[in-house]
Amino acid sequence: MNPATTPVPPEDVQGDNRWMNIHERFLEETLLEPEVLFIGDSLIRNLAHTDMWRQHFVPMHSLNFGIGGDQTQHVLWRVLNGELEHMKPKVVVLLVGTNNVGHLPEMIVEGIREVIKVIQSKQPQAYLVLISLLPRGQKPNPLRERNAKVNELLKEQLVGLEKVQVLDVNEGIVQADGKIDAHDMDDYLHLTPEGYRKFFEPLLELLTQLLTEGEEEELEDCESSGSACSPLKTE
Amino acid sequence: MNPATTPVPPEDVQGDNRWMNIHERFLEETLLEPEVLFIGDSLIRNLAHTDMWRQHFVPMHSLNFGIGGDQTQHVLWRVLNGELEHMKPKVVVLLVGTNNVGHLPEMIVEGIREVIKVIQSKQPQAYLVLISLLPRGQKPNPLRERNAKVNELLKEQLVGLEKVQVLDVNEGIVQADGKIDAHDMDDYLHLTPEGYRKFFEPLLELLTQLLTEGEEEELEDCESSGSACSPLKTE
Amino acid sequence: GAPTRNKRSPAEWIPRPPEKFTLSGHRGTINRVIFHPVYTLAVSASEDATIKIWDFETGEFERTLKGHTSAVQDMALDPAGKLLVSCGADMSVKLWDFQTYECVKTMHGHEHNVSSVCFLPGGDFVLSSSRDKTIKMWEVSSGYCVKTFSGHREWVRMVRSCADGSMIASCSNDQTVRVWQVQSGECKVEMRDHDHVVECIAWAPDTAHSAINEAAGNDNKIGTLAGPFLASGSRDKTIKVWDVGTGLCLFNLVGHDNWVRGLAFHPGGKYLTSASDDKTLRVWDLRNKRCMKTLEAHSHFCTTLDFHRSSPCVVTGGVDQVLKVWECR
Amino acid sequence: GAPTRNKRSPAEWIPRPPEKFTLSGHRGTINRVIFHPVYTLAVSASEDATIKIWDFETGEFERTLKGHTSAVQDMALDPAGKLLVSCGADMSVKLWDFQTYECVKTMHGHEHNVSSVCFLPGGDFVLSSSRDKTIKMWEVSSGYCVKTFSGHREWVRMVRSCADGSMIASCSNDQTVRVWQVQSGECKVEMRDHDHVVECIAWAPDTAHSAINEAAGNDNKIGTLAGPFLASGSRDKTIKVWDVGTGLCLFNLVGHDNWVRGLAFHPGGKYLTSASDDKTLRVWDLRNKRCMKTLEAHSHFCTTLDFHRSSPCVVTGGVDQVLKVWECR
Repeated sequence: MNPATTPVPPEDVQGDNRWMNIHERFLEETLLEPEVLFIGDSLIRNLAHTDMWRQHFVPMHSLNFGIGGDQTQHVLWRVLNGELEHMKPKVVVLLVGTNNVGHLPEMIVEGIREVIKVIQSKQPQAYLVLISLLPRGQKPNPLRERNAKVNELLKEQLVGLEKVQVLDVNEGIVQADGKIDAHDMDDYLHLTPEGYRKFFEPLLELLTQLLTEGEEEELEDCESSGSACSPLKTE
Repeated sequence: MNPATTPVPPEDVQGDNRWMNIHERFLEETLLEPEVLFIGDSLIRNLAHTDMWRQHFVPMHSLNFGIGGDQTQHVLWRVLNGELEHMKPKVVVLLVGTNNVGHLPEMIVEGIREVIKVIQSKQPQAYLVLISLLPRGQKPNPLRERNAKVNELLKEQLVGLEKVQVLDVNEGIVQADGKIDAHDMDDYLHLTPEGYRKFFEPLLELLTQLLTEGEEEELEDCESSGSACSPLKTE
Repeated sequence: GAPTRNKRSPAEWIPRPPEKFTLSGHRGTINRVIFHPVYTLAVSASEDATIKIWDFETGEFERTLKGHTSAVQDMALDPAGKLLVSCGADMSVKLWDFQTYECVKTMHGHEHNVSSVCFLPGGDFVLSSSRDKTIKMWEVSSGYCVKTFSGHREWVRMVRSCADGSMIASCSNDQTVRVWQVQSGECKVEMRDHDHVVECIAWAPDTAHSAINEAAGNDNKIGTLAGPFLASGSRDKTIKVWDVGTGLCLFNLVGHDNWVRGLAFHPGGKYLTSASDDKTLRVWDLRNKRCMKTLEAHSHFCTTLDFHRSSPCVVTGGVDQVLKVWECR
Repeated sequence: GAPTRNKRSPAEWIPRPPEKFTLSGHRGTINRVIFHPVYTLAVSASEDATIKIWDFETGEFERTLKGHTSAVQDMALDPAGKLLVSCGADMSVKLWDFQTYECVKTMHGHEHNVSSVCFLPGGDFVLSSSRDKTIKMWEVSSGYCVKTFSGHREWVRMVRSCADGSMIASCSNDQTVRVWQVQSGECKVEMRDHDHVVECIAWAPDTAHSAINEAAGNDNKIGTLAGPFLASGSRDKTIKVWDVGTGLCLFNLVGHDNWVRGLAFHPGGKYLTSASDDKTLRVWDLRNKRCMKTLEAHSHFCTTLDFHRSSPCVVTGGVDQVLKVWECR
């Protein structure tokens, strides 16, 4: 059995029940009618602490269901246990997998695909944006290769899936010399606020595009701000 | 032997050598002549991602040597292995201990005291600000009690130590109903940017005071901005 | 040209920056603000489960009404301003004596979050809308539910009575605006043109009829419409003005950059004001169908507003947990 | 009162906001900016290990000099502007032909970061200061180290020659300013009044002597001092003006809210300009010992500045990796 596809809450190693309490808070927040739901690990959660989030993602009516340290099987448990109820988002943004310690790329991909399957069945109207795993470690290392392999498999396997887009935001994170700059990832795993600003710009553009789809159409119908929108029968 | 006082780098469980590379970056940064050195775990590190850091602590010429997940024995290893060389800070701010999984309060306190001992021997001119451990977990739990016990012991044992101040920033983090608000700690362990703004204000005040000590004196000597500062002999 | 400041009549006064007061005290999003019809008071309902009363002339906080156990969603005052009705996420509708400030009745019946309440003009009946997809009518004296209006396919966001109380209008997550006959309980017309949840509605006062007719006629070469007219604001960022008689959308007001959350007609009838998640309060010139003034009102979503019927005053509320009082000049 | 704008002479022109140009291209903190004595060029040295040349009249980038392997700390041009000397964290001192832009000589000898360099007025000798606590004198023609000045107890931050080349001044982390006889290599005077690292020094031009005497005399009822005079800027946030003859501090200029990082006298002699980690560029009226103008110069620490000897122009650099060119009026 693949542990990456077996829905389960993480063990409460430290004994303060934080993970379950965060999940319970998310359950309450499902009533808040998000247009965009972000779900995943700390790379999703930390975005909520940036000015970029406040300036650009909050006005889009976004909710952030990221939990630090989560692996695919933990997010899978969460989406199966209430975190997708009540709401009807237009877009779901998913990023998870880099924390799957000891799992082979194929296992992680299967885990991500399970999460996608649940999201698609519970939120069939939503467009799913899957962010590729980010590189990690200051210098080349086996985990970078593993994440790259996951990304390669995801692209192959998800191509053609309807309403799913794999978004690779990695361009430029690893520099010409093979290193990751501390300005972008100061612990070589998590993006700094500056890192989000640089590398999440494509996500911002994609979401803006997805959320305003159809609006132009409407503008054509009613070209000026005050035109009539349906022809009236004269009496 | 107490594991909390045995200097050691953490095991590189995930295999990307991040911790050691961060430490190596800090070694380079020791040349940057900080006035204030912050050292500890993620509660120290995350501060560097806030507007509060940029607005208030950067102008003080602060350096941030926080590493996520660090326990006392890891910070101890770092201060013994070069992170306090070259520089001559006026203040060192230390916060570590909440990640010491499975350690008794007495063990953690001993670990913190070891770190203090090294800092004082390598930076005798520096004033040491020890931040008390923060509460954790949404609701009351054993780790909160453990951290409270650590704080109690620290206050007892460090009273009277010269140039050391224990700063408790916990006032108001736990609310009247015993819960921690997600606006302050959205994972019930780490402060949000808003949390830092609320609860680290006393630290900001203390540092401002420590760094400007003696300046008023000087102002008395030279009361206007252009007065002579030493009486000249007339020829 | 536009009338100069000196010549402008009160019917043309509009809210001007900066705000006269910022009123803080709530510990959650402000969901609704309304003016008292008689006293110089504004009343606010919040996610923090409380209702607060403020003097909008002095900026002073007056008191807090506690009783709801979770977010208060909407409130209304009866024509004399003696009775307040409120509703909320605790699924209750509450009546408050506005002289003793005591909760005198709590009405249960909805099966989900109660999103909105209003009085019928006489003050004897209250209407409430809910996430349970229904609208209910309650007798004030007995507290009994005397009628249920069913038809919306999703969460009903707001309910408002027309001036004579013969009709009520509602809007919903199902993207429609509906008008119902109070007497029969039947849906008179379902108006469908918004592309997203319809957040709010407002009946146009009689004073607005000529401006609305002119606005509609400009493009449509039609005769005079008798109305009544209704404005609706939606998450599709537009405001639409509807002729309830024909059930047709007369025109759009486009300009907000985010969800439209609140609407209030200017008592003079020339203007419509709106509150939006783009953080602004806007003033729309109905006759010319254009935004004539944008006020940067709140530091976060601006969720609600009210225009005083007789004083030159607007109040807004927002996710930033404050109310702002705006003077009209 | 102050002279009106029309009557003001070039000797009274001071930098005015906003900046004329913001020059970006460096990928690290700017450690030093200097003007070329002949061409309309500014030269910048950066943490990014490069030196860049810019046309300060057009705002155009001209070229990059690469050769240092880590941060470039300081630079100077010979009086004719034909030879550039630079130094850096790679412990080297480099000479560059400013016509071919090639590095013609690299001088090793310091045992740590080289913090500062300058020419003696003839252009035949170069002085360098280092974190190794020494100052070294190098012969340009041979590249040999011909003298070492020892005495500072810590990192020497800056070295500058007086106008006739008979003396050099230095400042240090040991909180002192020292003046040395070039001929003998002996320390003529050690000036101690700063409470923290002294970051920078500047010799006062002859034109400044009357203003400095007046400033000193106002409080001290003394006769005319012959000078030479020296200004120093420190991490203690103050600027001090010293009489090298007596070794005494004449007065303080207090106002910066953070470390003082750069100093440049106005060629007219009435003003001193300074760069600080409080992000500002300040203009000090020497005669009245007060700050007469504060310019918000950079978005992060402002680390360096230069005042052109003959054009009404100031250039600043900062941790924000940009240079700014300021016109004087």
